[in-house]
Amino acid sequence: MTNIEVPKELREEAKQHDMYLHPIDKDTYELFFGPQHMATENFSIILKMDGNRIERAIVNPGFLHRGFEKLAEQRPYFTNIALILRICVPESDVPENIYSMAVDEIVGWEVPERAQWIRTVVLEMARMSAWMFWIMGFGNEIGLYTAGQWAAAYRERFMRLFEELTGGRVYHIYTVPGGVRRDIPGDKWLRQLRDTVEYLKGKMKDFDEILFDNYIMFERTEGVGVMDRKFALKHAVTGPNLRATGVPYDVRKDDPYLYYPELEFEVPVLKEGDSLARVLVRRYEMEQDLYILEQLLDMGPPSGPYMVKDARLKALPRFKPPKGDAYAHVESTKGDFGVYVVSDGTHKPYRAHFRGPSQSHGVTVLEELLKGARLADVPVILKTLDNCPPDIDR
Amino acid sequence: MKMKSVEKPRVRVVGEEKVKLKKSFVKPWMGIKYLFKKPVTIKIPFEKIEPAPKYRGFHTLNWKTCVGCNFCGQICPARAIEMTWIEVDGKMEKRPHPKVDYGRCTFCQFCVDVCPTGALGFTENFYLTTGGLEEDLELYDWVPIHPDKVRELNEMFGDYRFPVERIEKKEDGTHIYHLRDGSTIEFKILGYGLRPPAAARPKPAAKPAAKPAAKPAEKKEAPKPEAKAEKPAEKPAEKKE
Amino acid sequence: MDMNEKKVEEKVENAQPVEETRPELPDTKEGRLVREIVEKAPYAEGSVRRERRVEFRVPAERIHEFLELASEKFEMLMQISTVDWLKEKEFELVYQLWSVSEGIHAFVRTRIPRDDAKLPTVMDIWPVAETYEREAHEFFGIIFEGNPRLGPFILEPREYEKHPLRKDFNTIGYVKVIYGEDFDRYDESKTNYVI
Amino acid sequence: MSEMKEMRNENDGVISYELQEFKLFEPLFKWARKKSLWIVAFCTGCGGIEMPPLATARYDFERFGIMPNPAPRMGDLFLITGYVTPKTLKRIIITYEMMQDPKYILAHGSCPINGGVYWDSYNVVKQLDKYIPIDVAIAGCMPRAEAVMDGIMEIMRKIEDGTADGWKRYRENYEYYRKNQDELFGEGWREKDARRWLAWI
Repeated sequence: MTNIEVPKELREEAKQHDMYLHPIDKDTYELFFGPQHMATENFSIILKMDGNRIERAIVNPGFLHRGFEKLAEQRPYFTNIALILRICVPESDVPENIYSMAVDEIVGWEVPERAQWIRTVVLEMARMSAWMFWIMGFGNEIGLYTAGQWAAAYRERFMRLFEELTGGRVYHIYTVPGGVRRDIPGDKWLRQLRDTVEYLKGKMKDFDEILFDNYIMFERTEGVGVMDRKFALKHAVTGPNLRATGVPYDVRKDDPYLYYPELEFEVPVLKEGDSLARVLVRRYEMEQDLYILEQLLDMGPPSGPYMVKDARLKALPRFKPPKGDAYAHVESTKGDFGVYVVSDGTHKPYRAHFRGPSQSHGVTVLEELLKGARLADVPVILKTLDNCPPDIDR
Repeated sequence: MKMKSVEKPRVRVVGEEKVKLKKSFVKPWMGIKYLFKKPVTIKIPFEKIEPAPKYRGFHTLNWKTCVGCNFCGQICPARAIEMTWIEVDGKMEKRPHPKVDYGRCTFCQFCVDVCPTGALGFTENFYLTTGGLEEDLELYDWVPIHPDKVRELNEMFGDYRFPVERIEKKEDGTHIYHLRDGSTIEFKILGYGLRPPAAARPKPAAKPAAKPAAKPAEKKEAPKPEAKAEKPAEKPAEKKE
Repeated sequence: MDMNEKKVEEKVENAQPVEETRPELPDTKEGRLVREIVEKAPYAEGSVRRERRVEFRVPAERIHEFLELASEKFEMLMQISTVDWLKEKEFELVYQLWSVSEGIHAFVRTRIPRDDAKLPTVMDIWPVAETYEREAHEFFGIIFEGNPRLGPFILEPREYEKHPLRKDFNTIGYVKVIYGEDFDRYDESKTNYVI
Repeated sequence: MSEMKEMRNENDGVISYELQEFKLFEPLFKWARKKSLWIVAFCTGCGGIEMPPLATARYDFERFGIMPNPAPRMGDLFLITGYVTPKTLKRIIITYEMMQDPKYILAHGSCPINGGVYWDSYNVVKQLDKYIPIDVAIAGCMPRAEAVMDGIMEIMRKIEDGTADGWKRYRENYEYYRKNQDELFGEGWREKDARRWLAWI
């Protein structure tokens, strides 16, 4: 069905169009990486190759663009929760939470303690499940499938906990402005969470053995995709990628939100800035997240309501916050995830602009890091940057 | 947001000495011990796992208590819900009922949260698998049925499938739901929208007040996209309650 | 939207005394930072929003100069948010800056007319601005002079020409044109909705 | 839809898909097709996140001989895992046409059926079955992994029945699908766009 003879003039035109040239007589050639590729997940990179080296990479996003920001302007405030969480699929609680935090700030709501506690737990659980997802992707890219198989199975434990808490498996639609939608289902759930945390703590050693201590992992990542501190700051690199270059910036530490000021944890920092450092920083943060969850469980959920009391909430579709704007951000596993919400006093947000960490990681940083890299390093760099295409497209 | 002040630094920055690892040839072999562990696989056709209690699945609707206020339709992010005028056994229901389109629904269940009488609910059912033809896809658009019936079917079959097997449509708008246990629910869809449909207007003698307003209102509704068309429509619902 | 104008004016009035009589700024790290920057750049109005949030208003023609100055304190450019104030016929650009050393988030606001939306690029200060500017150009049609890669980025050329995030872009009308009138498979009049 | 039916009637009995010589072995072929569904590894939306649990230890669809495979030429099953933007749809159509017959499509969730939560988005295709044929659709947003498994079982059942005929429909009504595709992307999009990605076009 696709046997279309290419006319000569089209070939001529293609030659003039240097981006899509396929010359055979030269050493350089074009390679299309994605969107139909396991590592890129709906994201395409046009690689200009010279033999096995990449001369230049051009990122071509947009396969997931749904126009969230336009759609958010067309829906009421609460309804938007069901929409915007699709921006970041592996940890869908992050967009929910930042949006809710921004709206809370505009309205001036004091979120009840219990809701804050639940939100913190949900965010940490989301981080853990996203780490598991990342291990799976990363393990598969460097050929260590066993770790990926384990991680995907452990992630299911968190999925189950989420299901019981929120009623949804991947899309939880749980955090709303003013609190959360449901209360904790009971002590049994807390016990299950503690069991899961204990279980995963035991499994961290196995992950170390099979993936993070692995000779193969070191060989594949050491010295690949190096960036320095200055480059990282200029390119707005955040999250573990920034901490791997020696900048101890963590939103939970520097702009604390929810329950984080009361929690104790360590922020890992390495100086090398290569893929290995990024992997090791992530590994350490995983342990810290389990530690945070343990602390939260030790504190126990504070008593009180889980939703703010406000007469305006009776007419939910027509809930109108006052005029104003707010920026809220949290630390996701990928980096600093933020949102800027502008309210003009009507029942729909005037503008909600999301700042996904991959907007910088996935475009300019990736293009720079891929220069001079080998073809086999592309998945490694993509996965250690933890690029998430929906952040870019939205 | 309430910001608690931090008296002492609870967050520490740790460097290489804690984070760095040493590469090893030997350690990866330790994974072999997993060969002797029990697999985590759920062997799906033979085994099954229950969805969590209160998993957000398909809707149910108690037709008796539904007041047709359209709150569900308003909160729906996908506009999957539309109010439907229904005739059961030759008698028109007094208020319209929501019709849910699973080609739109995102299963957020905000509609259930805002339902003032609790008529709209949800079950844990989540299986709905059909072919891709137009007539198969009609199953995705239904007026939810009574929760007790769904629960009965769940107990009977022990799985979480969609309670309706086939929807039979007739020329005059009669819909027949063929449920999984062989029983049928028959009703007639008269029209859509908040106002009673034109065809059925002579019938409801119970609503003389709405009669004169109905015809012009329907015409007005189309060009007006927003608030103005809504407000007059909502008020009668509240009064009824 | 006139209400909003009033609000802006109020804010400006609030901000001006701050500028003249310095003690109005709170004696916190935020206040000190704002004072330091406003001393160097007297054309900007600075104010403290709350803990760890500060705000600057800068005229569009001096935005590059100001951002260059601010980049000493604010190392990272997190985002360039564009707000389309249709009734005022203006685009508001909010440069979201983050200071890693101080832990302060700054909104740098500037307004440009809607029909002649041009700004100098800040790629030379923060290379990452390239992405943000491409995005703002694509969705709003703002031209950043000096950015070489403006053009279709996320969208395809057909949507790119429409600049879909502008407020005067009629989404539902466009959807009906592109995907057919029958995009409601079970098509009925559904006008009584909030959405 | 009516056009489609007319076309089908015209073509009835004209195209035959089974080789007459091997008619006897047809049940064997069906069984073999059913038991070795290779998936084209092209995750097109949010649903891609349920693929890893399905492919790995927890649900493990390799038990049924299902395997993700990057090469479309070897693929049998195309999973449309969620909403489809026009930019992706172009790639999907090209990939789908590259696959060998017989080929099957499983559409996940609300979005391919009627637009889902993106019903008013300017960049999401509303009804996928206008552009490529769907064999099995499953409800959910997102569908649970078990529901996807159920959809795959349904495809297997349909292959055995011989009712999984999306690829036949695509051949018979190629004009109809081609017309819709051209309406969406503009005439000559294959020559203009696809030649960039595929050197041999």
